[in-house]
Amino acid sequence: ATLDDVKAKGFVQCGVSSGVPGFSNADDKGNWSGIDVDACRAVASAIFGDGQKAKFTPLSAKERLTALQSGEIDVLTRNTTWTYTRDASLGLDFTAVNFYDGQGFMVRKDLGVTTAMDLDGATVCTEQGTTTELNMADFFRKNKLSYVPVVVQKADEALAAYDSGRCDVYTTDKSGLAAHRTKLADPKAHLILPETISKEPLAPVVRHGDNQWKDIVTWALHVQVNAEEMGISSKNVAKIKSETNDPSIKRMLGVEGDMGAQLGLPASWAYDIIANVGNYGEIFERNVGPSTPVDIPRGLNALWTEGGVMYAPPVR
Amino acid sequence: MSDNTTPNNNSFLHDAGNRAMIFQVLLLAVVVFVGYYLFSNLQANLDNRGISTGFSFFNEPAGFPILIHLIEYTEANTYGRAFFVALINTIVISLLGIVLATIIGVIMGLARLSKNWLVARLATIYIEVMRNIPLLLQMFFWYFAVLAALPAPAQSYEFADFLLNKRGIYSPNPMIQDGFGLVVFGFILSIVASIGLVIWAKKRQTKTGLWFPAYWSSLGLIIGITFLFLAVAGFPIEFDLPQKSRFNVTGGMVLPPEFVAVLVALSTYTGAFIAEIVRAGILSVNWGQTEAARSLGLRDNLTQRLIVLPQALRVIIPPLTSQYLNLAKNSSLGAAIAYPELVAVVMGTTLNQTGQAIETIGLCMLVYGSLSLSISIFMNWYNSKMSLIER
Amino acid sequence: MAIIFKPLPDLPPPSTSVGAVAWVRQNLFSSPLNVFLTLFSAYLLYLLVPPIVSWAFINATWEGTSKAACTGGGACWAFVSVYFDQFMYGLYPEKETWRINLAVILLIVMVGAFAIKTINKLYLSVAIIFVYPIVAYCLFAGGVFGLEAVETSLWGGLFLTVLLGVVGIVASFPLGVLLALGRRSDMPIAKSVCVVFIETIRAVPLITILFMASVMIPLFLPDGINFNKLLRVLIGIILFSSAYMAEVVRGGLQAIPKGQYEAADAMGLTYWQSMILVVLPQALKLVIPGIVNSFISLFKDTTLVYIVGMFDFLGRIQAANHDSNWLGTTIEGYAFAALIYFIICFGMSRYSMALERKLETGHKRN
Amino acid sequence: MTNTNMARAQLAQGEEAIIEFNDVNKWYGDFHVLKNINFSIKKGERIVVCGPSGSGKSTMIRCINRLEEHQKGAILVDGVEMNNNLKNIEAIRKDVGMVFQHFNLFPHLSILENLTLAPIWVRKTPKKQAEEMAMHYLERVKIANQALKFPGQLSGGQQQRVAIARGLCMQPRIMLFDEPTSALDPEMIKEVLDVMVQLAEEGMTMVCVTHEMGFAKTVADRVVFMDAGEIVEANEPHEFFDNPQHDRTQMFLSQILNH
Amino acid sequence: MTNTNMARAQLAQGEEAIIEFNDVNKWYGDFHVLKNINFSIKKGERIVVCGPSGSGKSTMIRCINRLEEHQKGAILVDGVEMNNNLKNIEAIRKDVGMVFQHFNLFPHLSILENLTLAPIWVRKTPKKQAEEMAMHYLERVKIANQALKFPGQLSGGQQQRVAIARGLCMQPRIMLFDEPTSALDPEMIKEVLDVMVQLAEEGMTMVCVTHEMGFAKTVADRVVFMDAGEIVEANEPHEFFDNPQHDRTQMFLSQILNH
Ligand SMILES: Nc1ncnc2c1ncn2[C@@H]1O[C@H](COP(=O)(O)OP(=O)(O)OP(=O)(O)O)[C@@H](O)[C@H]1O
Ligand SMILES: Nc1ncnc2c1ncn2[C@@H]1O[C@H](COP(=O)(O)OP(=O)(O)OP(=O)(O)O)[C@@H](O)[C@H]1O
Ligand SMILES: [Mg+2]
Ligand SMILES: [Mg+2]
Repeated sequence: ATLDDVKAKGFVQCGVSSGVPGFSNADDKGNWSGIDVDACRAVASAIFGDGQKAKFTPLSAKERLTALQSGEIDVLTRNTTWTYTRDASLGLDFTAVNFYDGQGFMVRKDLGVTTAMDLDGATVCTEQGTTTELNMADFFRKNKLSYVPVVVQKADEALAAYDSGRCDVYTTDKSGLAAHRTKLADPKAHLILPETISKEPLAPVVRHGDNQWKDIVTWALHVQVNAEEMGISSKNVAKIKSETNDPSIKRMLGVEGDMGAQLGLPASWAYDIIANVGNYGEIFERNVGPSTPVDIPRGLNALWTEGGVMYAPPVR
Repeated sequence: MSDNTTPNNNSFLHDAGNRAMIFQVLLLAVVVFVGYYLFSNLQANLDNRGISTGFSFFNEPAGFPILIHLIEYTEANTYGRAFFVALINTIVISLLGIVLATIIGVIMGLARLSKNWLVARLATIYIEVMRNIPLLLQMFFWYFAVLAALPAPAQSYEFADFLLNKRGIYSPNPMIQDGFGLVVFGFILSIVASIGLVIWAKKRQTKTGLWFPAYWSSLGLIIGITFLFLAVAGFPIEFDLPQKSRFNVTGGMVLPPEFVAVLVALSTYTGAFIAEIVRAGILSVNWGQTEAARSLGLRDNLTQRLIVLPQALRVIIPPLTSQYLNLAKNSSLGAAIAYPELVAVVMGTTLNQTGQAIETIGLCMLVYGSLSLSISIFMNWYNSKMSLIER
Repeated sequence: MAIIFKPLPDLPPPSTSVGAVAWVRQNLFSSPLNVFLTLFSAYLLYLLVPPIVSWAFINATWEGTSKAACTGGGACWAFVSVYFDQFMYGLYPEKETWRINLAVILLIVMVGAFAIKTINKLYLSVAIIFVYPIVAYCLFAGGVFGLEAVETSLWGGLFLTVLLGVVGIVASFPLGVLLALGRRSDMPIAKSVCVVFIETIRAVPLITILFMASVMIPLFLPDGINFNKLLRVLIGIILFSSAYMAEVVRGGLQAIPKGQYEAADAMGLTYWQSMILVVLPQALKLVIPGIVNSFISLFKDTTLVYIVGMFDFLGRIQAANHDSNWLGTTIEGYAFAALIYFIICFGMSRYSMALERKLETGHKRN
Repeated sequence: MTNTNMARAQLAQGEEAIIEFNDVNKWYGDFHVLKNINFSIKKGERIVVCGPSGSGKSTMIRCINRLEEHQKGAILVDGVEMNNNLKNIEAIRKDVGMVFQHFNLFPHLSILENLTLAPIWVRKTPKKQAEEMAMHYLERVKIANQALKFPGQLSGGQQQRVAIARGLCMQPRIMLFDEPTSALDPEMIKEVLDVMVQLAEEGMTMVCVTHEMGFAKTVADRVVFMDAGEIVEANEPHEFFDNPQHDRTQMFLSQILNH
Repeated sequence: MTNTNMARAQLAQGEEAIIEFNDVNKWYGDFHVLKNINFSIKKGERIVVCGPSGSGKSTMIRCINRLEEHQKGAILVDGVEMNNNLKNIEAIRKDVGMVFQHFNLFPHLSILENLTLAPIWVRKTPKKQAEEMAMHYLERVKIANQALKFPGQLSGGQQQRVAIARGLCMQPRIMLFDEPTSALDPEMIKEVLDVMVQLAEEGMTMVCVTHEMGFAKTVADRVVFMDAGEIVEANEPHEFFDNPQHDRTQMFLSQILNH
């Protein structure tokens, strides 16, 4: 089973993307950060109580699924859209959504375009091998718009082609648009159009058949959301653990009972996640929030109590 | 004398034939075993992980667009058709690349042998620079250099009805009208006429010894007659002219920059290798051959054409074949700059959408295998034809 | 009475046939066509050289901490100098990079020693092929002799490129020789196995093989058995280049006159003795250029590991291009990459030429 | 077994045959290159083989150390039949030295290494001893001072002498020469023939394909004339030259000697 | 112009010089390979050039059809000076046939095509006529039956004869031979020399570099001896062989003839 392998190895091997600011990105010292990276660190914390016991394999869109199938990585925490086919036929299982995304378009401001419906006849750059390609095709077909696709192997070159004027439009998930815009020569000259043309629930992926492992990854995410809802953060978690009387919190943080054992984890697994990585809100703020260059509004990813769709089953 | 012929110590293992046999049987066994082992692992792994196999996905709609398609293709077509679109793109770029690279290679190879110091030096620099820089970098260079050098569609360069901008080269798209049959007839007629001319020129030489520039004249003949018939039929072609629109150019035929960049990169890169092959081939022809030809009074151009090149070809063809194969394989790098060839479409998009790694990668390998095989069969045929003349 | 023969003294050649003027006349303006070609080439040079020089040198900026420092309008070499270490060593820990340097210096010294006549080539080859890899591996990976262990996923940059290239060539070499011998053998099965292997591998692009190696090999192995990605990629590269090497070596084997085989046979040498003592030394010497050519191709082809998510030299440069401090330095990065690849590849081809001359035993007679 | 008996009959009485061809036939594909060769050579005998180009002379002597396979009949060298048995072949090759028309020296090895290669690797002679022996033979052929050069640095005649010394270094009991002088110019021919005459005087068994009739006359015990894959005539030199039996032999001799 | 006068003086009275070397000097880079060559050849004369290796024999005759350039002096062939004028060079090359030591046949063309190539492309002879002529010359050299073979399929002697026929097919007035027999074995040498003797008897102007002294004695009008880039001695054969003037010539002859 994967958990045993991971325990034996002493670390979790995660597949991540090779450079999407805010989601997974290595700095010049080789330190990884981002929402996807934190999802992996949460799993490592749950198992080892140490978020640093995670290693990252940068994967291109092309090889990510195969790498997971072949067992080269333990979990794929790379902005991967949860789709029916992927879930059903590839021997993969999606866990819980850690980011609700949707595809959008970016154009140069000086084109004077304000809505995607204006894009008839445009040339569109995108990265190869993602659902983006399909959504783009569906969108244009549905709206009877003509377009010219330029599909580049890697996002960087796709963006460079857009930047150099090969395309009028660059399309990818909106989170990606925001992140990529920071890389353009003049970010302010570009505009992200309001339309969201697809549902892109991004979720970590595991191999089909190992339910225990799937549950660990799933609940590592649920705990983060629950913690935010309960107002527990990395800063106050230690204090709350020692002071709280709320039985549901006690249960979750492992003060009472041994919820961890059911998944083969230490009792303090949830506590460790929150202490090491933080709750979902913290993670979001830290990586892509308004204080970062990526600057993505919380939007759909707000808690259900605050108008978003982030809703986690209770830990009981 | 039979007693005398008794070989001493004729143990089974000392017989050369037996030894070879044993070794080979062992080898075969190892190969079969390893093959079986890998295959059974594969099956077990696929079963374990619930990965479905097979090519049924080929009949499902692909849903993704392809920039360059020489056969009709839309998102609604199947993966199968997408595969063929990509296959054709690969073949087209390979064949065009081969032709261009050969031309560049021959010119550069001759230039490097030129008596003109400057020309020879420049050719050397070209060859060394091209050969020693990775093709991928060269592709990026050409792609982004081309893009950087060209204007946006709104500021397109225009020549007659041609447009040139970042989106490609746009040309009028000829559309055949009624009466084109006459032109086709004229074209066939001109070919027949020029074949006749060539035969006549040969005959005349046999009789009178005089040469007639038959090939140049037949070229003129073909162009002339075809044009005549065009005029008679009242130019039964209409052109769909490219027009600037809001974002792009609509109408006309377009040669996208991806295609141009891949083609240029492949042919200049391979051309440098071919140049060296050509040079070596020409040098391999004994200088004595040139001297003999000269001492017979042949001019230098005739010496090259009749004596040196035919012999150099024998040396050139085998390594040339490998370069052609390399070019075909290197076309797979086109994926990096958005040229929708086989690797991009099949190992890229299709693989990612269907997840059928074994099938798609296997298919790619198979296609490249057959492509390489056909090129080398063709070249071997040509090679044997060349050497047949020699011996 | 015989007249004593005294040869006339040698006279210096007339100035029309030697000297600068004669040189220019013969090499640049010997015929109308040549005059045209010369002028045309000179014009080409005029078009190309000045802009490149002014971009790369005159207007270039050499120092700074971000793109903003580059105001000269020329190349922004500051980017390269800031990122230089990462380009060279990838994410290898900074205080450990001396280990890489040491290994490289060691290799250069050893290879360079081939050019020295008095050194025993056999021992040197053995040292390079068998001893050096172990030493180098210990240095790189660490974990022994008190060296800190460095994971392979941190290896990158030019270091990784060179590693892939060198290991690829060194390991593929013996395999290639075996395949070549197999292909030329009389044994039908052995021969067909070799032929099929060589032709299959040569027919497919390296990309597909790397892809196989990086993501598919595990599917072919029993559950639970898995090994390092770098190792798998290396195996892919070795198999790939061994097929090419085999063809190069086969060329050399074919060029050895039959008489050499016969002489060896007539002396009573066994198959392996005659191969190792007589045939291979000659054949390999003949194909040094071919071997170096495959080395150069392989070295350049290692750039393809980017598609399996490894950050070699080029990969590092591309990654650095994302740095928001240095946006817009793609051209400098690629130019630097091109320069380094050129220097290394060109250097290798020149070295091989020098090596060939050194190994020449006596002038050729026909 | 009549053919074999015939071969025996050709032997001088009581002396031992060291090489025997019993009804040997060989084909190259469809081409019948050796036809019923029956012939036997005594210890210490010196045989010169001659005949027109393409008559199968080289093929015949190359069969002796099995550089070529024959398809019918038997070749016995030192009583051992030459067949696919590797042990036998290797053993015989140690005893048979061969000197090729084109020398076939190993160009990547120095002269000394060329000579010591086989003794060291085949005979397992200690290196030092092998080198001493090599120097001895090099002196015999008068080029000891060239020992450290490479073959490419020697003239044709010198190379051919090295080839002979290399053959001798295995201390063979039989030496085969395949036109050892035809690639040489007149001055060099003399050098080489001198060495061979010396060897002959020491009683080495020698089979030599050559058209140097002077050599044949002075040195050979018997001269064998071949044509079209057959042995047409074999006789003592003075009989052979002065009184050839076959008209084919006469014709050949007239061509060669008149030149 | 004293040198020129000397050259003239060597001419028999009243006869016309078809090749004239006037004070010709040639350098290969710094190496002075031909030194003050003054020499002239009459129509129909047969000259044999000999001398030690490297003395410049080949270089000299290759200057005649300007396969090599000379740097000083003048070479007149048929009254035309050989200089950079392409027209002249081509015209002269049509009139001068050359036979190389290594034949230099075109291996990718059949024998017949080898022979008709120049007539068809240079002389614009009708193909049929060219082939007839080619067959005629092939008969002259007795290998008409090989016309459709390729050079690789012929023996050395046959190839050399084809080379001669090829030279003759241009119906040249002068034939140059550069050691035409040195790549051949004794039997083949005879074939080739026979053809040359025949040509000589028909009165062709011939310049032949060779060391076949028999040929020189029977055929040559004059023998030229070169050393170190100079013409040391030029004389009628019987004078040359029986009574050489220079010590250098004597030494050379003693070497050659004693073999
Ligand atoms: N490998 C081969 N395959 C086919 N035929 C061959 C082969 N080797 C030799 N022959 C033919 O066998 C015949 C005898 O060859 P061999 O070399 O024994 O002749 P030879 O008497 O030594 O002649 P030479 O004096 O020219 O060396 C020749 O006709 C030759 O063409
Ligand atoms: N291309 C060249 N460059 C420099 N030196 C040359 C060249 N060709 C010939 N030589 C030198 O010129 C000299 C004369 O050469 P040439 O070939 O005329 O000699 P030769 O008299 O024909 O000798 P041989 O009898 O060996 O053919 C030789 O010393 C030779 O080394
Ligand atoms: Mg022979
Ligand atoms: Mg010469």
